[in-house]
Amino acid sequence: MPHGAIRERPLLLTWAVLMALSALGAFGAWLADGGTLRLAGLGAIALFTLFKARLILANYLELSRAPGWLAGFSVAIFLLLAMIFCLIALVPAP
Amino acid sequence: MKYQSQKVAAYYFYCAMALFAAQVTFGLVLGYIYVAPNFLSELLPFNIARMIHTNALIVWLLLGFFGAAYYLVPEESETELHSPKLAILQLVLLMVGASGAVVGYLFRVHEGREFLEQPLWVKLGIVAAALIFLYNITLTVLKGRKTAITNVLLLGLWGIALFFLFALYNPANLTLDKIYWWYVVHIWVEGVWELVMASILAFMMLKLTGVDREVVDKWLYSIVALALFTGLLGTGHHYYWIGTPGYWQWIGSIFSALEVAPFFAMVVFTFVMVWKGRREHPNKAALLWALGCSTLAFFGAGVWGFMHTLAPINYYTHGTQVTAAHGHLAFYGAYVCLNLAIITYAMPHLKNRAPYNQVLNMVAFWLMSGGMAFMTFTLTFAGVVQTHLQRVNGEYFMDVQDQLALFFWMRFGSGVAVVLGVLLFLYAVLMPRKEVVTPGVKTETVPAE
Amino acid sequence: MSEGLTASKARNIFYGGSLFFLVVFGALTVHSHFYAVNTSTNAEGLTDSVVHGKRIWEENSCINCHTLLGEGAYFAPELGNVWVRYGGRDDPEGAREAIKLWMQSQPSGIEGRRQMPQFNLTDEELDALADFFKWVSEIDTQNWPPNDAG
Amino acid sequence: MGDGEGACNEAVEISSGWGPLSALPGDAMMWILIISELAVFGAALAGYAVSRALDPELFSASQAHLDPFSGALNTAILLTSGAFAAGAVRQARAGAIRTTRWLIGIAFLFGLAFLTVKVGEYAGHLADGYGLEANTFFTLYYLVTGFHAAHVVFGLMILALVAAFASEENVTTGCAFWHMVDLVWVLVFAVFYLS
Repeated sequence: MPHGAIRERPLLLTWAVLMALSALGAFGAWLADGGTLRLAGLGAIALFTLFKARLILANYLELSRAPGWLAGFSVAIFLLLAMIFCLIALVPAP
Repeated sequence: MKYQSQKVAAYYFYCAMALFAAQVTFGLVLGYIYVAPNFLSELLPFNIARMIHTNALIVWLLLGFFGAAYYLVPEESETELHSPKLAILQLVLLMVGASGAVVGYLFRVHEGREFLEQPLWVKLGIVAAALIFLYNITLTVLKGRKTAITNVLLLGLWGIALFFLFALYNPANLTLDKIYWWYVVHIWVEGVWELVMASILAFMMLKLTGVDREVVDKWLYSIVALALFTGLLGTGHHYYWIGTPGYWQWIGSIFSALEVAPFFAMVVFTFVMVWKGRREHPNKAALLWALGCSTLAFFGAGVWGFMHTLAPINYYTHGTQVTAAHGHLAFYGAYVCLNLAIITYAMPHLKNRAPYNQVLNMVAFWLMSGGMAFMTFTLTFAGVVQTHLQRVNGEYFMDVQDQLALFFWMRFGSGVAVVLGVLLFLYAVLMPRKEVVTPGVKTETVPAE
Repeated sequence: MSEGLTASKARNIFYGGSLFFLVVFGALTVHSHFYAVNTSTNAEGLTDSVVHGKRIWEENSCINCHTLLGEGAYFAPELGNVWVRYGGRDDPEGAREAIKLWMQSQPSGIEGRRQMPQFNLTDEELDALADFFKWVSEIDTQNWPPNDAG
Repeated sequence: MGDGEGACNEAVEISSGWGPLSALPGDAMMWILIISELAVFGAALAGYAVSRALDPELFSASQAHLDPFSGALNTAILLTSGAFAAGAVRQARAGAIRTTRWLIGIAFLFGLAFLTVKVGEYAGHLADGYGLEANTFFTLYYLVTGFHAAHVVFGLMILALVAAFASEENVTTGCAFWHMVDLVWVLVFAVFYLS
């Protein structure tokens, strides 16, 4: 990471949160593998993935400067993830 | 017309319109054979007439593109053509090849791949003509002003020539034959021709609406980017059932579903430009054709293409009248309307008189487009019924065809309307009422072109 | 300076993006080419007679009435599976004879029926054409067409 | 291009020329590419979900052959690479060309690491006999991740290009493509490896 300037800090923070969300996603996958908490696990994966996508869009791609577009992309990704994970939840692997 | 050498475009447009008339005439004959199968069955069998129908279409559209390029490149580049003589030589070559091919077909001289039936000498003639054209146009562009329109147009025209080279490669293995055959057919009509289409439309929007060039350029690049980003891998929708790997069903379905995007963008582009435009251009007919072009291309190529492009659907509809429906409206909307638009726009300039007789031309538009739309509907219904009877119920082809007779009668009727529309168009463009011309008056009505 | 370059950047992204898709398409074509040669078609069965049959198919412009693997005109039946439809899998000789007989008896001349021209092919040419149909019917077409009707 | 009429017009007019796309940071044309790519990958992932619903047994059995650790590792690698690329954009904006180039270089190396891991995974699957045509799951897996990997390769070339011609605009545009590759991977990872 570049050092010194203040504006760099959100970037470092973004990165750290992204890493944390990835780890949490792996935890979600572990939950989704089992029986009782399967739905919670799937929901967690979808939710953390949506957060990650939003972080990348807002901070890496700098859409925080274009809130309308950020909202549009977020909705599209939300709908996609909702569709995929609902299908996965509805049709469990035997 | 600002540059003398633009005049060569007129000869291209005349030849294009002559072939257009031939194309629809043979189309009408084919439509009649569908309902009266014994008609001319010895003298002009269906396969021969169809070769002339499809080949004449391709050649006249290309002639129209060449003419459009010779018309708009000098104006865009702000310089005379490199060599009008070469342009004439190229036209002669193409017309000798085209008429030679047609006469040859009537005497059963041809090769055998669909749309590429031209004998080898004609193919080589086409290559030679293409080389002359590219040489001529490229040098013109290089010596003059470079614009986004000429840039995209040139790329499209180079692409047409390069991908035509695959027409010369005919492997003995049928699957390979088909793979590379689509390199010509698909990448032409759903790839590089779209570049030509977008650039000609952009030129017309610039002239007809007076919108800033900056804005037009951006639309142009966005549209052609969408066209190639989706269209190249969209070739996959032809690679479902010809002996190619199964993954094409995924690639083809996804990318060709998105092929609607550039056509939709073209609709938005043309309508937004007209809406925003500051200029009241007197050539209303040209504007009508341009708007009709983007709209009908969106329906024919975009919507009707999407209808049967997903692999699980195409599995049942592949090779039925659904394809014929899509093919007719797509070619008409995207490329026939485009050429008629630029011809309608350019002819008054080329003949140096004000664009009048527009009412007849606009009636021709509605007659032709209405006929085409009705033909598309009848063929679509025929195709859906055929799909069910033949592909689902497993009834035999000819039994199914007999049950479709009513649709084929209606299709023939719509064909009559189209031919009448074409005749009216030719009359409106070529035989204007003499008394409207006011000799000696400067007829350049459009400022700042 | 930067704004004047906007158009050239748009052009570069258009070129770059298109080139990327072209390269991907080319790579997939190469894969499909070898798949066709090695997997989906019978390369060893591509005898002189089959090649001759394909040439006859082309010389007579059959594609402008029929379809072959769904491509062509839609005026006459699909022929990619004509071999199967004529029972060639169980009785190759019977199917061959039936195809030849059909070709020889055209045109039917029946009023109101679509007419197929008489192509005056020799016996050897008819055999080659039948060999071509047999070879095409063995291409792995991902189970297309859905049924024997074609 | 860019000469002739382009150069003599006001910047204001040009920025308005992109319509709603003008609001996006960076190059509008790149955003058209990004949106197209998201549509393509979105459609492919949706297709995956439908196919999986039609044959959950096959998908679950095949999915067991993927190594979630490699996927997670690659996620971390790519996101880190993205962070360096984002840093490069900020440095370029501040006019620090040298730092910009260093950061792009590091992002580039992480990209190479991603490809190394990915190729290792492919080699493993192929050695186990799971190729492109093995079954629907693996066809989709190879198509989606392979197409993504092709973007990584293409993105690396773009990074190299914008490091060489490191104007603020170029860096922003090039890194936008790289972030799109990041974003797509996050979705691909969740669908193929985690669920």
